[in-house]
Amino acid sequence: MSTILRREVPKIIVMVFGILMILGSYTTIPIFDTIKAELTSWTMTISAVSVWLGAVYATYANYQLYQRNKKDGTVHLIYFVVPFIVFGLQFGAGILYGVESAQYLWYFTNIYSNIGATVYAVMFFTLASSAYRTFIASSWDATALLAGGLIYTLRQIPLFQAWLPGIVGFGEWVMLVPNVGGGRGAVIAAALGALALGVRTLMGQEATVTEGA
Amino acid sequence: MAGIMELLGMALGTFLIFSTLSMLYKDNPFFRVGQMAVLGSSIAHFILLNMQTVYNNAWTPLIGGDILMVIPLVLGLLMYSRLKKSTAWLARYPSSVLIGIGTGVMVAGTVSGQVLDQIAVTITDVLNGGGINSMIIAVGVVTSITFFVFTKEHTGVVGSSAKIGRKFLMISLGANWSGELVWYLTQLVGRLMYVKNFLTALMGG
Amino acid sequence: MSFLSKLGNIDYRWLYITSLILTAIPLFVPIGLTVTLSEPVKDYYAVIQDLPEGSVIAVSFGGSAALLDEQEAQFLATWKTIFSLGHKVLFYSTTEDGPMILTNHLGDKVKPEDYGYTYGVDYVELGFSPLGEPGQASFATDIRGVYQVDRRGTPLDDLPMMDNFNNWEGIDLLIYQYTSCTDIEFAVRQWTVPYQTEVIATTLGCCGPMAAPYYPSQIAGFLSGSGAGTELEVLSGNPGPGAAMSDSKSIGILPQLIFIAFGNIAYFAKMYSKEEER
Amino acid sequence: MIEPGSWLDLIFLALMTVLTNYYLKKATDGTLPNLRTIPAIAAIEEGVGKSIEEDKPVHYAMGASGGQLYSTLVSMTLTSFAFLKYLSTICARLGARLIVHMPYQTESLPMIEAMARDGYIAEGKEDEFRVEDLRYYGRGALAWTQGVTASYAQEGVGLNLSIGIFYSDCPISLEMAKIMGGLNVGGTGRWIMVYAFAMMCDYVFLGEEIYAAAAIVSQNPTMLSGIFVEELGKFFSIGMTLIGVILALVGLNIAPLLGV
Repeated sequence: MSTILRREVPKIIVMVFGILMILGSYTTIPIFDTIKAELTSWTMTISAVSVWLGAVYATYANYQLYQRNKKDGTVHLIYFVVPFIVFGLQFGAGILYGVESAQYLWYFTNIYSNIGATVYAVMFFTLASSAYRTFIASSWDATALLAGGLIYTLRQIPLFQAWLPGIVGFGEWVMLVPNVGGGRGAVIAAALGALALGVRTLMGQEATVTEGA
Repeated sequence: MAGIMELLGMALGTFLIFSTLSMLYKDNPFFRVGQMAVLGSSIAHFILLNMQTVYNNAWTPLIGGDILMVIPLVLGLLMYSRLKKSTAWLARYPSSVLIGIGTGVMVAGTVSGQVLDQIAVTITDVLNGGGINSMIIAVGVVTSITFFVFTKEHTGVVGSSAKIGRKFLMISLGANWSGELVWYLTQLVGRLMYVKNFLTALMGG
Repeated sequence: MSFLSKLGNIDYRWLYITSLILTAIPLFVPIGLTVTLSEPVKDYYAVIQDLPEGSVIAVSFGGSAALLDEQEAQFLATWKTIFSLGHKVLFYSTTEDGPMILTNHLGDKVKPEDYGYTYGVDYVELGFSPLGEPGQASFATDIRGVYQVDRRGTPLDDLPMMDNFNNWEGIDLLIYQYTSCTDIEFAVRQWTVPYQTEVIATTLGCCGPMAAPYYPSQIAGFLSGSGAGTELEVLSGNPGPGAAMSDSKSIGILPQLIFIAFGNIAYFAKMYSKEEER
Repeated sequence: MIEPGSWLDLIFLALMTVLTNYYLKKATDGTLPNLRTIPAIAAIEEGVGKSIEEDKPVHYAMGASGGQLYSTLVSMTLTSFAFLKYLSTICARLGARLIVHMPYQTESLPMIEAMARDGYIAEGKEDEFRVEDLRYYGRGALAWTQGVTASYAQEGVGLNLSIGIFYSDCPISLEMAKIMGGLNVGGTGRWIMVYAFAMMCDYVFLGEEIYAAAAIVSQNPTMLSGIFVEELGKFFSIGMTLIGVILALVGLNIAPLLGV
């Protein structure tokens, strides 16, 4: 009984819900369209209800890290309490004034979206150093990588658009011809991989769905 | 002239920008404090928005008489069963519902959208007078798919095709790198503008 | 190790600091470089221009506050173009940040009312719903199934623009705005393929190569990155934040190019010295 | 009753289902042919060994948004789970510490814990599994990349295995692991981000290779059967493209046969 409830029922759920969605996509029978729309709205709710789970894991990990490091000085106490303070203030502002209030937007703009944007700026540097390391014309493959990267970079930078008038057309060509050829092949291959896994899942044969402690 | 709260916000933002960038030099306490602040902010933001989703998408319809909404609410709550070892297996039920729905949608959309249509577009480009460019694309498509063949060793015709395919893939990877690099550079410019605006405001500009 | 070989082993931090400094300089000393227009941007603009006045445009808005530096120029120039042509607009946000960005844009930077628009008659804002691909599919078939009320809490049936309008049939053009590169497939699979809805897209610079395979057959035009935003500003005659960024990008990229050259010089110097030894 | 233009899709799916069954039977009989080797698979165990030698933890990253269960990327999430289980088994067997950087989608967390724990259970070492090494950072690449970077810096990085749905988060996590001396192994099915893996990883799974590699590491016949099905799909795609292009050159259009 236990195995049926733990392994077989979830398999059946996957199959039934998957097939219902496929029917909703491929048939013109109205009931399946309705079911598809209903199930779609369920996914958002299921996901949203589970949101506190993340806070539980984060709190536990943060507490354990503090316990392990607290002997190394009070700075670890600061690391430990800062997320709680920020969480409390921002969450409180959201609950009291609403997420579109000026109070909430203060936190959102200056912390959340500001750091978000900065993280992308950091990526400029990490991409730069990785290119310095790998954009070496040491083989034909590496030269192709270098060429694709360099030509399209020059195409996007206003300075080179002015200096090298032909670069815009050439850069567009790289993006719309060889890039499309390679990219489209990769997309088809990856889609087939995803499909094979999907079909296997709907047949109740995907190990990762049925296993797990 | 900026108000005191706006100025304070910009000061905090500027501190966080530099604490984040400082990691590129080396790990330091400022980076760590900034990281922890972001952790708290990010979780708070995520929870608030999801609470709003639960309220709008489930709670309001439920009290309005849509009794079916009990099901996703209960399924969502079952996720928490993972926290106790003896009940952890119950979390498989909501996971299975989500995976079933996701897989159904994926399978239905992928066959045409990402396989058949892509082949068809490659063909029609040639048909519609795409000239040499459409032929180059077709060669790229065929050879790059060959690169992903696993059941044949990459020797002979398959090997040669895969080798050409690899060049196409590399050009595509390079172009993708470039697209991201320039985007990130834009983000860096945006952050520097933020700092500049803060300095201007600080000086009463 | 020779001097040339050492060029391949410079501490990354030199690359970081020179890039940072050079990017910052033009913010204080602008250069004012010209902009060249690309085909996907011209087509994007032409599609909006060619719509008959009063057409309905749906804007699937997936903006992210953290990515505004990259996309704000595109958004503002697009809103200005649409409003100046008198098309009706139905905004729906697919990201949490979407409504906040739209509040800022429509309430402050590009007010529809300044173009003679009336809320509910000429434009409607539906608020946020986390629409992935299934959500887009639902929206295309039954708007009221996804949104019962607009962002202000008004039932859709009470909005004149929404009269007899509940699915793809009432939409003349979809402007699909997204930041996750593969999401372009959602628009193709759920709008272009089943309903042949005309779709144009706006996205990040990095997503351009991923959108390209669908252009122009399935996506009639697209904007990728702040560069495309700047181009649209120029094309539509609506100057905005894009232009200010151009100079910094031009100068800030130089250290990267120089370091790539260094890496290659060092590699070939090493190769050459090995050949010599033989 | 059937959506117009959907017949070919349905036939395609039906064929895939039949073929999956066929190859499943062959896999169970042990008569499937061999697959070409993917060097990155062997690198995983090598990386765990390196971590133990250096007394540093093994990191597993699924991407800031790598827990998508009800999206079209669900296949990549499931693939990532397969790798997580494989890695946790090796870590439990060899005695390496495993830190898992979880995605923001909280609905995926129960499955992630299950997969990570499974490896330890399989090796009879469940008591060594540490829940505090499952790290959660909230929503967005910002918190995730910062958290992962801080973890690398504070706790060290021996092996960094990154498999799953990656957006603009991996350029930081991979490069930081690299700079801090970690062995980077990874891949994603999202072609747009594969460049980061190609440039920053010591061993890479290029795009679709993650699906094949997941089947190989799972050693599960049902998963292996899928590879052969997708291989046929590739031959079909190559064949259709070649025939279609050749016919197009003489003015014949077979695109309508593909439902377009």
